[in-house]
Amino acid sequence: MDKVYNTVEAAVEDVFDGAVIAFGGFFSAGRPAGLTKALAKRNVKDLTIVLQQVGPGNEEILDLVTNGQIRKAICNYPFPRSASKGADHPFEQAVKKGEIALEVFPMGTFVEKLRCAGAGLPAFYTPTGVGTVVAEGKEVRVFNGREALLELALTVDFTFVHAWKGDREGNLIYHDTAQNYNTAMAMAGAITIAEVEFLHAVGDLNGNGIHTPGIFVKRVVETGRPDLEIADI
Amino acid sequence: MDKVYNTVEAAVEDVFDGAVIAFGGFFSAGRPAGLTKALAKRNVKDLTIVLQQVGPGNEEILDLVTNGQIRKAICNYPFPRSASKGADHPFEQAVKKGEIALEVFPMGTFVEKLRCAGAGLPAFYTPTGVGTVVAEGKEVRVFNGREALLELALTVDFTFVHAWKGDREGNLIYHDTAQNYNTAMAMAGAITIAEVEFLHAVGDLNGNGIHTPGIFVKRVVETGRPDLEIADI
Amino acid sequence: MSATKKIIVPEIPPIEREMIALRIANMLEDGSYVNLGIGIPTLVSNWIEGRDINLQSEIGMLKCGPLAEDEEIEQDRINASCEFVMELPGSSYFDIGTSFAMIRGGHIDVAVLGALQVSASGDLAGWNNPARGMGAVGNIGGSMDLAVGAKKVIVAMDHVTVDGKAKILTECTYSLTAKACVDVIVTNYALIEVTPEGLVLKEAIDGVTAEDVQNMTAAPLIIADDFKEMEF
Amino acid sequence: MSATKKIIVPEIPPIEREMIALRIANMLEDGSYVNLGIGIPTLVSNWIEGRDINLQSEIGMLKCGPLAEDEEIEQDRINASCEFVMELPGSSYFDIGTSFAMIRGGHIDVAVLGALQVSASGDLAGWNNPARGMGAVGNIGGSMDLAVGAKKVIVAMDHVTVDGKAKILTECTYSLTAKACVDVIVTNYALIEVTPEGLVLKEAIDGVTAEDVQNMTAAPLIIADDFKEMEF
Repeated sequence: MDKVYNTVEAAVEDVFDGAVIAFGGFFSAGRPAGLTKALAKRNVKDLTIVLQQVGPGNEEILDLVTNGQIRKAICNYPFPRSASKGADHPFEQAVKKGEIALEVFPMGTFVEKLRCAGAGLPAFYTPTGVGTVVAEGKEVRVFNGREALLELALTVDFTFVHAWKGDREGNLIYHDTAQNYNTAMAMAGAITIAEVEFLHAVGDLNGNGIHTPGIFVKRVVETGRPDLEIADI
Repeated sequence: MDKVYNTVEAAVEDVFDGAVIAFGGFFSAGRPAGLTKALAKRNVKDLTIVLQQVGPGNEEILDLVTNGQIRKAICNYPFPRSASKGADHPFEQAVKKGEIALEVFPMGTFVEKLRCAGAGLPAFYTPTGVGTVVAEGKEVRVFNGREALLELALTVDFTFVHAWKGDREGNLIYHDTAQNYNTAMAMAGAITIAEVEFLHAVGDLNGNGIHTPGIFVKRVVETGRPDLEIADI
Repeated sequence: MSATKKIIVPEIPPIEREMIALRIANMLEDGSYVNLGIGIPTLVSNWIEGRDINLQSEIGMLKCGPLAEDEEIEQDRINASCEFVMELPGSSYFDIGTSFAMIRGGHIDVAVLGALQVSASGDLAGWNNPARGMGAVGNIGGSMDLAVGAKKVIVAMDHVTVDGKAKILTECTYSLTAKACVDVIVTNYALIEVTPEGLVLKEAIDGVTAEDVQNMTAAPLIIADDFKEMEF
Repeated sequence: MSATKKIIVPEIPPIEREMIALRIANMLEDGSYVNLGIGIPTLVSNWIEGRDINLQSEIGMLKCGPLAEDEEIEQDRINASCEFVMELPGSSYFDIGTSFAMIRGGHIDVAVLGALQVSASGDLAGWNNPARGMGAVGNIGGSMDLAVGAKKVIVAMDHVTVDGKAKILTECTYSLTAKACVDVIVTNYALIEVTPEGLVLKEAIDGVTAEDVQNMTAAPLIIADDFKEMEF
C-alpha cells in the first residue's frame, strides 16, 4: 500500500481538536519539524502534546504554545535547562500561570508508557520514581523485596516522527541518535505520520536493518534533510 | 573490552548446577547449537531451560534431555506439532512422566517476560490468556474496561544466542528471521554468551544497524555458519 | 444443544481445504496486514499472490513471501510454521518482542486461525486436544496473543471432527485459546458470523441447506436474512 | 544536625570541577559501562580518553565519543546533554526504550550524577530546585531511572551551595530523585562513602581536615580508619 502524501499539510489535515499527539525527536536529532509547522498553521486547539521537552531546541513546538493550541503537555524534561532561560520562556510561563497543564514522567517511564501502548500492554511496574513525587497517587507494590510503581500505557491519537530513510510503504530507518523517541512513539500512534529525509522505492531498503516496520506507519511524506540550526539551550 | 572466547567449551565452563538458561532460536534460524552441544558435554544438572520448544528442530537440546540434565523447562510451544511424533519424543514423555517440570506461556507473554527482566521492569499486565488456563493463579485486573493478567519478569542466569555477525566487544547482528528470541534473551541474561557466524574487528559493523548492543553480551565465540539440516517436524 | 448432540452430516461432499482458504482470501481487504496460523489458514497465502495483502509472521517478518524451494531456501528465512519462505520487495525483519507488539497492539487487521472448537459467543479452543493426554500444558505458541490482539479473527476449520463430532458448540469443552474473540467461522460447509445475538449463518456451500448446517452444529444458528450460497 | 546548621567553609580553596571529575575517573574500572549526567559528571569524559571505558548516553548511544567541533558536527549524533559527539570504533545506536532497558536493567556499571542534596542514607535530590518556583514539575529526564538502575551511583557536586548552605544533610529537603541510591559522593573538598552505618569520610583535599569537612556537612560523618588526602 502506497502511503505517500505529497505535502506535510495534507498529512496532518485530519488532526482534530482535543487530539493527543506524540512528537519524536531530541534537540537537533529526529524532530518532525515539517509536520509540526504544518500543524501550527491549522486551527486546531485543546491539543495534548507528548514529547521530551518544549524548546529550546524545539522551536517549532513553541508556535503551538504561542498560538494557544495546547491544553496539556506530557514530558520528561519540559523546561529549559537553566532557570534564567525558563523565566523568559513562553511554555514555562504558561505552565506557571496554569494555562497549560503539565504532567512529567521519568524518561524511562515516559518511553515505556508509549511502547506499552503500541504493544497492547495496558500497564507495567517500574522501580523508577518510588519514594518521589512521581509516586504520588500511584500503586506501590513489592516484587522480590523491591518496591515498584504501577504505570499505565499512554495511548496517542497521532504520532509525528522524523526518519532518515523511508520507503513508500512506511518502513523507516533513523540516523544515529535520531532514533531516540521515534521508535516507541511510532508504535504508540493510532495514526503515525512519518516525515522522511529521503523517500525510497519499496524494496530499496535492507529489510534486516529497518528500525520501524511499515505496519506502524500510516502516512509518509518527504521533507528533505533539515538545516542544522543549533539552538542555545 | 575484548570479550572473545576461543572455544564454546570455555565459554560455557562456569554454567552451574541449577542454573536457569535461555536459548535463542526458532527451528533452523538462530539456534545456539554450538554452545548447547558444549553444555551437553559438561556434567551440570538440575538445569531450567527457557526456550520456544524442545525439538524437533532443536536436536542439540535433546541431548540435555536424554542426559537427564533438565529439571524444568519454560516454553511456549514445547512439543512436536503432531501428537503422533510426541508419543515418540523423549521430552514429551519425560514431561508426561513428571521427570521434567514444564511451564508454558503464550509466545508474546514469554518474550515480554524476558525483555522485562532485561529492562529492569518486574512485571506487566497483558490481555493475553485471560479466561484460559494460563490465567490460573494469576491476578486479573481491569484497565479501560478490559481484563488483563499480571505476568512477572523472567530472570535467567545465562543466555545463549546465535548471531550472524558479531564484533569483539559483543555488538551483534542477526540474519533475517534468526533475530527471533535472541534479542530479548540477550537482554535478560545475567551472563549472555553469543556464538557468531562471522567475528569482526571492532568498528567493522555499522553502528546504526546493530540488533544487540555489546553491553548486553559478556562473551563472544566464533562458530561459523551452521550447516542446514532440515528437521522433520 | 450440548457437545454430545447427534450430528448429521449431509450427503453433499464438503469443499476442499483450499476452497475454505479461497473464501477467506476473498474477505481480506487490500492494504491489510494479515497473520495466518498453522494448517488451513496457511493455504490462504496461495490465493493472494499479486494482491496488496501484507502477511505478518510472528517469528518476526512482515511481507512474508511464498514458500521457497530448493536453491531458494535460506535457513534464516522462515515463517512461524517453520517453512522456508521468500522475501518480497519491502519485506522487513524484527525480533519476536516487536512482532508481538504488533499483534497485541492491534496493528494486525486480520488473524486467520485454526480451531478445535468455537462456541456460540465466539470463544475459541485451538491449542489443547485432550486426546494427547498432556493435561494443562501444550503448544500455545502465538495463538492466544493473536486471538486477543488482531482486529478481526477468522477461524478456518472443518465443520465437524473426523469422527463426526460437532466443533461449533454452545460452550467449548476443550481448553480455551481466548474468550469471545472469533468474528467469523469459515468451514468446509458454511460461513458463520459471531454476533452479540448469537451465531448467524450467512452462507452454505452449493447444495447444502441452512437446516443441513444446523444439523451438524451443536449451537443454535440464526439464519441471516441474506443467507446465500457460498461463492468463490 | 538540621539543614539550617551553620556551615563553616575552610580557608583552603576547593579543587576545581575538573579535579572532581578526575578523582571520579580514577575510580572507574576498565571495561565498565558508564553514564555521565549533566554538569560536573560530563567533565569525567575528559579524563578517560584512551581508556577502555564505555560511555552510554541515554539518548541511545553506546561508546559515546568526545565532543565534536566544526566540521565534525553531525546533527544526528548528540549526547543526552544535547552536545555534538564523535563516534568511536564500536559505537552503536538504539532507541530510548532500549537505552532505558540498559539503565533500569542493571547493565550500567556506574552512573555519575550531579545533585542538589544528598542525605545520610544516600537519598538523592537532584532535579527540582524550589527556587525555580515550578512546584512539583520539573526536568526529571533520565535521572530517576539512572539513580535506581545503575549498579553504582557516584554523585559529583560542590560540597556546599553558592550561598554557603549544606548540600549533605541528615534528610534532603528538596524533592527526591531516588531514595537510598547514592554509593559515593565526591565534592570539591572530600570523598564520602554511603554505608549502612552512615556517611564515611574517606578522603579530603590537601590541607583540609576531617573536622573541616564535618563543619560544612549537615549530617554526621564517620571518619574512616584509612582517612587520607585525596590523590589524583
